[in-house]
Amino acid sequence: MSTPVLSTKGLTRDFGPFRAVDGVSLDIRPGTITGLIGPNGAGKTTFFNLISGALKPSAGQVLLNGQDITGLPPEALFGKGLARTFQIPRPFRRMSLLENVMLAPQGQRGETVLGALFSRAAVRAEEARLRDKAMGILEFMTLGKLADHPAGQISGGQMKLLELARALMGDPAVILLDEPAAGVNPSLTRVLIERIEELNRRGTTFFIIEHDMDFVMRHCDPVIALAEGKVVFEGTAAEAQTNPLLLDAYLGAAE
Amino acid sequence: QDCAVKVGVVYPTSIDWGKPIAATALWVTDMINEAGGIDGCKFEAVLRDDQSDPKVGVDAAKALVDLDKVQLLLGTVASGVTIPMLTSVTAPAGVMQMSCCSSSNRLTQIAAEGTTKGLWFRTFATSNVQASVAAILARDSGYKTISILYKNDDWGQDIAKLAAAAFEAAGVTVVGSTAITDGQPSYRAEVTEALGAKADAVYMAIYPKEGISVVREWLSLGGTQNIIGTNSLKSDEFKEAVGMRYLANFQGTDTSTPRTDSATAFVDAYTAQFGAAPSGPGLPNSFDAAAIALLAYAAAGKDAKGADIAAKVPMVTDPAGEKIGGTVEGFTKALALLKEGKSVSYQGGTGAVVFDANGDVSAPAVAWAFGDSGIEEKRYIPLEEVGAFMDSMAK
Amino acid sequence: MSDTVLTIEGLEAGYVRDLPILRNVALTLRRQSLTTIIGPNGAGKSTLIKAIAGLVPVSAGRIMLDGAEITHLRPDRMGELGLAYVPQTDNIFRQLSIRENLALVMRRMPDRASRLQELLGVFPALEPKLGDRAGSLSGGQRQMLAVAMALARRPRVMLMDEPSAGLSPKITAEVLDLARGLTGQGVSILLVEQNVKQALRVSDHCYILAEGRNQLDGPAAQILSDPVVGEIYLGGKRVGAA
Amino acid sequence: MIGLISYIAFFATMAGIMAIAVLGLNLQWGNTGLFNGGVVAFFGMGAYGTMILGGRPEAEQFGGFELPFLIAFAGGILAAGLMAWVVGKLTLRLRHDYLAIATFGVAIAFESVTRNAEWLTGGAKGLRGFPRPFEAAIGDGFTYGLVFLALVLAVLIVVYVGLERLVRAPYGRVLRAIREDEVAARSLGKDPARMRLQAFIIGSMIMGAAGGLYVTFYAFVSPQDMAPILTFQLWAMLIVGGAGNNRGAVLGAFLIWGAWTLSGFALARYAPASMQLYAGSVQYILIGLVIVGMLLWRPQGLVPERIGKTFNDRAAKAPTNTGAHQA
Amino acid sequence: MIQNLVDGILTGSIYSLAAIGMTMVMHMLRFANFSYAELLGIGGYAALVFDRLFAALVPALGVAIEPLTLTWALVLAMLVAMVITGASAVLFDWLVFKRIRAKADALSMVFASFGVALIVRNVITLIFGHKAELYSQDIAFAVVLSRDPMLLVKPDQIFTLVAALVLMLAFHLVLTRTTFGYALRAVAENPNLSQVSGVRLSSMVTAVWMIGGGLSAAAGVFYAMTNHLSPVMGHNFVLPVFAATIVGGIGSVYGAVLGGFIVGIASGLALMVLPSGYTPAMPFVIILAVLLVRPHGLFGEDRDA
Ligand SMILES: Nc1ncnc2c1ncn2[C@@H]1O[C@H](COP(=O)(O)OP(=O)(O)OP(=O)(O)O)[C@@H](O)[C@H]1O
Ligand SMILES: Nc1ncnc2c1ncn2[C@@H]1O[C@H](COP(=O)(O)OP(=O)(O)OP(=O)(O)O)[C@@H](O)[C@H]1O
Ligand SMILES: CC(C)C[C@H](N)C(=O)O
Ligand SMILES: [Mg+2]
Ligand SMILES: [Mg+2]
Repeated sequence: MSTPVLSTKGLTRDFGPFRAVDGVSLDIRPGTITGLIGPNGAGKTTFFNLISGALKPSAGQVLLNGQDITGLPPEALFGKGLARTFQIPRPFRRMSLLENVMLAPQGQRGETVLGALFSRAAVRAEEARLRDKAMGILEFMTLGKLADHPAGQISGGQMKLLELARALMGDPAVILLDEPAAGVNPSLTRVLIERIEELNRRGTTFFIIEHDMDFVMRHCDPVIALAEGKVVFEGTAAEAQTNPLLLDAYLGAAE
Repeated sequence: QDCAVKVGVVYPTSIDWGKPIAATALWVTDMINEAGGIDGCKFEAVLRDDQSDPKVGVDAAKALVDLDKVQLLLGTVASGVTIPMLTSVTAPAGVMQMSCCSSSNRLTQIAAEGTTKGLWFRTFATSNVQASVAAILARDSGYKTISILYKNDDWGQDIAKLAAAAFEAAGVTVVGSTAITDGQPSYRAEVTEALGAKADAVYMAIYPKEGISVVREWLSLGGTQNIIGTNSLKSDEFKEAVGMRYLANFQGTDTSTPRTDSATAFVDAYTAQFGAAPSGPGLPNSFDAAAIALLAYAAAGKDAKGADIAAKVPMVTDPAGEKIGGTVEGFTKALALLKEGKSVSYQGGTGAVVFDANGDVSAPAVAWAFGDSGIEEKRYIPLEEVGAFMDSMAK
Repeated sequence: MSDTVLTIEGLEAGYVRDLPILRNVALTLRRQSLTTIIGPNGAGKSTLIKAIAGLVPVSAGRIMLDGAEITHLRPDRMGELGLAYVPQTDNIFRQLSIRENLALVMRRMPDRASRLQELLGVFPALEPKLGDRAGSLSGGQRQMLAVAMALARRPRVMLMDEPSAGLSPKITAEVLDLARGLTGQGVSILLVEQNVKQALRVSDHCYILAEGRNQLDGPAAQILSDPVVGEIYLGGKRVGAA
Repeated sequence: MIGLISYIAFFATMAGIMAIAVLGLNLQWGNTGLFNGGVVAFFGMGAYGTMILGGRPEAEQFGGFELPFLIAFAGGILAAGLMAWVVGKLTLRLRHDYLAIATFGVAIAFESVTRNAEWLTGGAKGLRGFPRPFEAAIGDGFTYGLVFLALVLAVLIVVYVGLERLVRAPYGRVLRAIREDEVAARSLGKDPARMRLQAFIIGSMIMGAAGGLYVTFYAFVSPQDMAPILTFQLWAMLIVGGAGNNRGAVLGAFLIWGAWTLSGFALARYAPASMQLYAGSVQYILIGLVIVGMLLWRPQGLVPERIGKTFNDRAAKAPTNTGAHQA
Repeated sequence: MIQNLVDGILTGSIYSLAAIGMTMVMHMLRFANFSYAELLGIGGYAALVFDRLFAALVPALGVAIEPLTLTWALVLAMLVAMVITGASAVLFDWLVFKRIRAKADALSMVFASFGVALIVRNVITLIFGHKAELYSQDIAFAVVLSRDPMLLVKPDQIFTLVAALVLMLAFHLVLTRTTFGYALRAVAENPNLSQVSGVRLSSMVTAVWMIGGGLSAAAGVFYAMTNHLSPVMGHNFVLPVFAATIVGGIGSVYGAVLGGFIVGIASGLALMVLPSGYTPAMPFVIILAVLLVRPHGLFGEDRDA
């Protein structure tokens, strides 16, 4: 078995007396699409926040490709190839969709003062390239027509798509997606999945929180379940579906 | 006759004590016009507000000089505004500038360097005189210790320093010196600090605006009523707001004139004109500045340049000339004499003004007090006594 | 009393003047029915709901609630008329505690204490968090609170904008069942959902909106089984993407 | 005629100096969302720095190094940048009104120092004496006014072009993203602390440059120049002109300064004599009405921020064609 | 030392009073309102007019309530002034802020408020002149609380302090214990959502302006009782009141009161550590220090969280 691309050791986070994430140790193998499920309030988003540096853990460790990244700020992690999306979208509201997406790539030459002032030709070329790529991604997300639209003035579902578009633009090695399908039209969800699988085939690792069980069953392997901050299940999607604990607390009788 | 000769007037009319200063200048203009004006024309005072903001003051001066083509500019009060007006607008353009009130020593220095080309005058004595008088008063009142409260601006910092030296020279120990920065909602802390020194008396070099707060606070906390104040507190507003019964031991200082009637005449005329006695700082000075400058202008003729007007100033303030007062009759007479090429000795609100080479005036002094009928002069301190005191300080 | 509780005719509405998002939209909500609106992202579903709730200016057309026109009514008056609305985003007050959120919407209700207990019975997950700031809730917990706030005033008509987004399958099912159950208690519900299949299973009627216009409507079961609709809107098969 | 030109040149010089400062502010607020309530401190630092380095020596007074103008000017700008670095390190993690009041405090403290630290700043009486560049050669008359205006405009153009390049480039995009949502920007690998500090320093140095030109022009600076009203005037220019847009910033500077001076001018000229003494109050009321009226009329500013305008020409974008939801 | 501390608290109580209103106005309407402090001036002058009127109509009202300089006439005048000031605040909102709020961001509001402040202040000047005005010519002498260490206080100030504390408690309870308070906070956070939750926006806005106006009128009257009235008094208050609000954290009533005391005490103690010329800077240094430790003020919340 290959070394895990991402792993956590005893990751814990307290909010006052409340322990939202409780000693989670996990390994994410490279090249997988790992699903993370669990009841509302189980600590999934908090767990993502801990990995991506948005929150500092109360205890435990996060390793990226074997390197300890615990407590590193998010901006440092993105540079190391770890991207994440937000469950509740955070668009740059007074910027166009295109700008939102073009922002993502790391180390752009035009992002330094000197580059912006003096390497005009190089920056222009770089921009042209990024623009094409960004437009491609937006088109793919059915957002092409809105490329020049302020991101604060699009629908809730479109914001989720934009969130994903930004993450894809950076070509990260590992992408954490927090409920990418929630609020997205089912037809479009299919498109997204195709894209995710395609990227996955090319080597990108996905770690996805999702409540849409269709999605999880068909595309995630392995599946991890969190409840009350602890890992309660690790296995294949099929196993998850029949796990009595999950059936009771998460899937409910309806499924 | 439809012709008008424009004169620039820049004073801070949007500031409480600035308004009467400006009003006084306009009043003088009217009087001189009534007395005959200039070469059969009238002076037209173009008044601009400087908001006590250097940018605004300089802009106003620039507009007056460039667009209205004035050759004479009266203004302004705050030295911090007067200086850039002088150095970047009037002096380069060859326009004469006379201020009622700017008292910064720096202006003397600038004039001495020659930057002002002899175009600069002011009717306000530098603060030395008042500081010396304050020390004389403190000594003669038998105060052993004194606490200083001063306005934290150019003028206040300067006078506080001069006064401290003067007090020490007079054998009065300065036990504390506290800056009062304007625009504060409360001066309680400053007053408490000054009270802590438990001095026999307090010296206040502040304006009525803060003065009312400071003195009321001072008194309410049991501070001594032995107060010596500068001319800036010569204000009915101050007197009324503090109350006569607390001001019995208040002694004011001011520059003055050899005991002539001209100062009293000014007070009477002002009261008749505006319905209230002159209160607030710089009013007689504003009167005199306008009168001297406009008489000199009239003497120089309506096509005169700034330098020509400045050249006529000594003719207006010639101690050997015929004495004329600051009334319409006085001005009529003065205009006639000046036209004949004779010089006059203008006797104004601050007395017989004489400028030195730097455009500064020196003046004898008075001690004044608040009385039921207004401001009362208590004691006249001749130039010699002030001078002797200053010499004694210099050792 | 007529059979329809909410009628929309020729509705034109949008966020900025002269740029309508909705064009000539018509819709009827039958009494005690559960009607679902579906459509692509950006179709105008939320805009429609907001227009009904009085939050988006209407430039043409009419909205009638029980025969009375409510087209330009202030949003805060809607509650008194028995209309409740669960927004898609920003649907709770983060700085207020859970208890305060609920107390706010129930502030004119005489039986608010007992009503609170009823609501907690529906969403037991909120009970331990009553005193917490709502901003600290997880995504799904927020959604529960938002639905609870709308339910609190026992509305006659409920507008729900993707109430199930972010909810676990179990809670989603519960919320949809709850909605279904409410219709039995006299409430009429207009639902917007992307969780199409589950929603349509409990719905009576379905409208499809695209590009701000009515595309299709019909009984939910029929829409659910329509192969073309399934392909285009229900994720059956992919059509026409770039 | 000459008088009119001379006055217009003077007006343009002042407005130009302010426009420079407004551009600096626009980088901070319009693009980065930093609510700097202490603009005057950075302006002042540039002014005092330039004056201390370039001014003439005086007794009991630090400074007066008589350095050549360009060096003194650069020194003033650097001083402003240095102060921005310190202030930025301390305060930039604050947001909105909190940052505004903290920086405002810095400006009050700065004013206090200029008013009281006599050995350094001359105290309330200010600092004076600055041989203006080329003055010896040209004299201080009409021509000099034009030459100085040219200098100011040259600086304005350099700053404008430089800033346009910065904000149109990906650099500006990052700043705006941080302004919009810091958390999201961080998750995309942008370092808000560093970028904010950078923008704050650059903006402050530009304000310092404006201050340096200002003292050079007047050859005098005192605490009276450090009053908070300047911060307010500059902000008003930015808001009326249109935050986020450099052209708006410059336009706003000329308009507001024009309104400020014109209202004084108009009152002097047209108001009845009895009103003259109330001119100050009336002028402030007029200015207040102009600002409120402008904001009521065009709350986004005269030239609002253009969303989506980036480095390359818009036209280069390929025509879009989306079909997924065309049923 | 003790005296400076006590002075600071007493002076601070006026800031506190004004800051309670300010913090609510700022929190709910989400902008730094520079015209707020001008309401102190409106209140102060309105009370002056009515004080004279009442005292002239019913001379019996003109006697002071020992040991304060406060007269019954002034008490009544203050109540009237509170209503008038609240109403003028509502009027400004209706004329200016409401219209800008509909179209623009908070910063436009900030500058509109600056414009409004200029207008209000100068209109007061045009009406009442630059002169200082007093409710009572009498100087209220401080009473000696203790001789060693020397401790002096003015009864009026104690009264103001008690009033500030009582009002603080009342408003805090209103905000945290009543649904009216929840509604105010809800509007502050999300106006749209509060509307659909059945809150009438315009009445909340009116309410908050009436409260803010009323409180600042009271602060203005209390201030003028211990100091004096002048058209620029609002202007002089802008900074300390802002500072108090910010230190306390926008939206927190406790914070506002504590902030007022902190600013007052900082000014009071400044002289012990700094030369007197630097005192105006002192409160801001304190603010800076507080914000470095607590970036959202003592009791403030992060709006983005
Ligand atoms: N900042 C915070 N302060 C206090 N409690 C918090 C905070 N953030 C999260 N929590 C609590 O931690 C628990 C886990 O929250 P989290 O957002 O991680 O859940 P989740 O698994 O993502 O749920 P969902 O599926 O509903 O999004 C919840 O009970 C939540 O209330
Ligand atoms: N606040 C806004 N200002 C301006 N335009 C907006 C705003 N919100 C949405 N829009 C526009 O209205 C269109 C319809 O948005 P709406 O939110 O109604 O879509 P929706 O059908 O609810 O989509 P979703 O399923 O993604 O929530 C969007 O494409 C967007 O361009
Ligand atoms: C006494 C004042 C009228 C003097 C004035 N403040 C000045 O700066 O010179
Ligand atoms: Mg979550
Ligand atoms: Mg929607």
